[in-house]
Amino acid sequence: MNIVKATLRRELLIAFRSPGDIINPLMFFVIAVSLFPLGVGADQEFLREIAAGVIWVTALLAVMLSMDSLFRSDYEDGSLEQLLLSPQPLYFIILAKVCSHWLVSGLPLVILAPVFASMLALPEQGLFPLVASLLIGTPILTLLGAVGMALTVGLSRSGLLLAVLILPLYVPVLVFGTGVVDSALNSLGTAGLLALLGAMLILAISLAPLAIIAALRISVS
Amino acid sequence: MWQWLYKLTSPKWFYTISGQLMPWLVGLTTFLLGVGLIWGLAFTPPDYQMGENYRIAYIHVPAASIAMGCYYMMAIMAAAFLIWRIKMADMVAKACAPVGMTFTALALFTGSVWGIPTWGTWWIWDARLTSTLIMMFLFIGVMALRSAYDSETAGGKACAVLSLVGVVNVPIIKYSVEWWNTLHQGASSLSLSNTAANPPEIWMPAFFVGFGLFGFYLIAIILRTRNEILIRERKAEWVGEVLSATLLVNQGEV
Amino acid sequence: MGSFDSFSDFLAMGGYATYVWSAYAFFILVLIFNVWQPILSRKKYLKQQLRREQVQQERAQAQQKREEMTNGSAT
Amino acid sequence: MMLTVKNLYCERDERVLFQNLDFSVAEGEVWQIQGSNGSGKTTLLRILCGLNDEFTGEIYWQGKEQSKTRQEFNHEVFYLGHAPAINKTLSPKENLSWFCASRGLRNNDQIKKVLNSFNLYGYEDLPCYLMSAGQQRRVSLARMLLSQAKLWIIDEPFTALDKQGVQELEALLSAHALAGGSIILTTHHSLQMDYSIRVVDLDAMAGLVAA
Repeated sequence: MNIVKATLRRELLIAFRSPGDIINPLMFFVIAVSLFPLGVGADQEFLREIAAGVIWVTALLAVMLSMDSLFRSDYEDGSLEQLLLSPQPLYFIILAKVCSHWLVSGLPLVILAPVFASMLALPEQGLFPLVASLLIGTPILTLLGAVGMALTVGLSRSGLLLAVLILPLYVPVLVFGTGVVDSALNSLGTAGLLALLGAMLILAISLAPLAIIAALRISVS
Repeated sequence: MWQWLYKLTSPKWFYTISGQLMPWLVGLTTFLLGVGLIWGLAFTPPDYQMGENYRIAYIHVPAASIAMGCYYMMAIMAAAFLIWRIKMADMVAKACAPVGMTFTALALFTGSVWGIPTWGTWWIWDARLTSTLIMMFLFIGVMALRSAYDSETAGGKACAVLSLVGVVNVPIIKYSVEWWNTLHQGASSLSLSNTAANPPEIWMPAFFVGFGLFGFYLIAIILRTRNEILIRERKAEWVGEVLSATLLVNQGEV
Repeated sequence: MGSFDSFSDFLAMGGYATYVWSAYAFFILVLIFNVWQPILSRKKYLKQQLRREQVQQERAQAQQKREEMTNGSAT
Repeated sequence: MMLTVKNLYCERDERVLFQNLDFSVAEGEVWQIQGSNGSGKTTLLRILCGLNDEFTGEIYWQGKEQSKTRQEFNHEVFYLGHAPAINKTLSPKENLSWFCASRGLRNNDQIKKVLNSFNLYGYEDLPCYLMSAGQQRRVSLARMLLSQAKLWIIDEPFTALDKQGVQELEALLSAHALAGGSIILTTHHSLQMDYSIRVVDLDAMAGLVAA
């Protein structure tokens, strides 16, 4: 698929030429996670309890805050119109766009997460499950966020609206994502939950692009 | 049946039929709610565990399930609007959001109030309360999105997409919250939904209140939809006639 | 009075009066809100339309008058 | 007939932009949509290319309903709106190569040639934010040639172009029409083309919605 490659190339080029879009969500993640011990105290026992939840919630917020760069500039410079009028299958173009966005905004979070999880005293046996759950979970967050972004990109005051629209939809990912880590810490199996997250990812991959296309058509018209 | 449904997609028909139906619906709803409430409040024996407090369940349980049903209805209307471009469907969907939100608010309030003597606190992250809370957020999201759009059609379509995305999520959210609840709390032995285990004389009134509340829900939706029809179809001739007729009657009071 | 011995017993709700009655009060509030809000907005809308019609009529009358005057001066 | 429009009707904010709009665009024809500001020129162009569906009436593409030949239609029609659709952090070459991919074309060697013909020699790899508005406009217009589309729907193509650019663009439009392509455009500039131009006047179409 030539168009998928071309879209990935274009998006990654744009992302690397404006590195703020990559670094800012990451910095948000790092700083927000560091604030928690300052807020709740540095008691190792307590931090261990909340580590997975803190990492997941901040990762979720970071993904949501990074969404703005996904369609904003394309909407403003008219590229979105050209994209919607493309004779190539839109489904794959959109998927490629979302995928490259995840590569620059979601993947770095997944890679950094174990470092900050150990700073929050998360025991070793929880680290791999945390990374695995983030690896499967953050693409779902990006896909759902992209739907919200597509719905609000045409509106002038859309920042907080996006949060109101999509944070409730993030609930299952958060629940099962932290559930994976909890199960691992309690020496329960994590495969079932990871499979569940995987099923949700497949569902999101198959349906979210359709919703994104419909939403973009509304925003552009 | 199909023809009747088809006719309902015309605003004029909806307006006329709902107008004719309204007195019956109001009568039936009043009857059902009246019987159910009096029966449930005064004539059923107290619960062996919760005492008289369980009587809150008569409104809490139907409110929560109607709110959820309201979301599904909104999503069905959204699909009808997006697929067949039935404008009527969007008007009903628009009416669903605020009504559904008040019903979730009702379920949350009654649940919390019930919780004070039972759990010793007004809020516990009980499975039903939590998923109702998220339900309310979903309704708020739809309403916020609609009000953010200037264009009526674009806003309607955007809300339709959002409610369809939401409706895929609702069962997943519900399931995830229930799973989370059992993981973290252990099933709380006392939950408002446990009333179903009670003998028939206790849940019979719930039947009446449930259907009564459903009737009321329909009334609320219809009232809002009729307003919406008058506003959006104001250029249609028949609306002009309706308006001038109502204006003549009401000239004194408005 | 059904399962209660007296009316005051009924009001007391076996010690749960605050909870039961506040729940039902909120219930009534929700019912009232859902009926009153649409009725109110309907009234507001009708009023608006009435005003609009009046303005239109006035405009039409003024227009007519102007036309009559110009016609009158022409003849 | 390439594009046939039947009984098109569109209203916005209680105002009829146009009604009973009928016209057909055949091979080799240039159509100009005229009208004052806010008369719905842009809206009409967006309806014709399929970005706006708030209308009633029928649009046919080569005899078939437009909505049923979407993919074919998108292949053979090129739309250029007010916005340049140029990402400013990318170079002209990068912008255009994505455009070609999005049209399913693999003519990367052509890009350089087309850029040269638009007087952009030497600017191929410069990020677009370093270029002037006129140069950015040329990059945007270069897509017309790359698209290999039969019908060009272009909205105000002459903005930001200098005198020479205007002449060149006019020559380009004539050449496209002479080669059997068709053009629908709006412009405030009076066209100096040796080519017969058909006109749709939207000001004549407007009307108020009956209260």
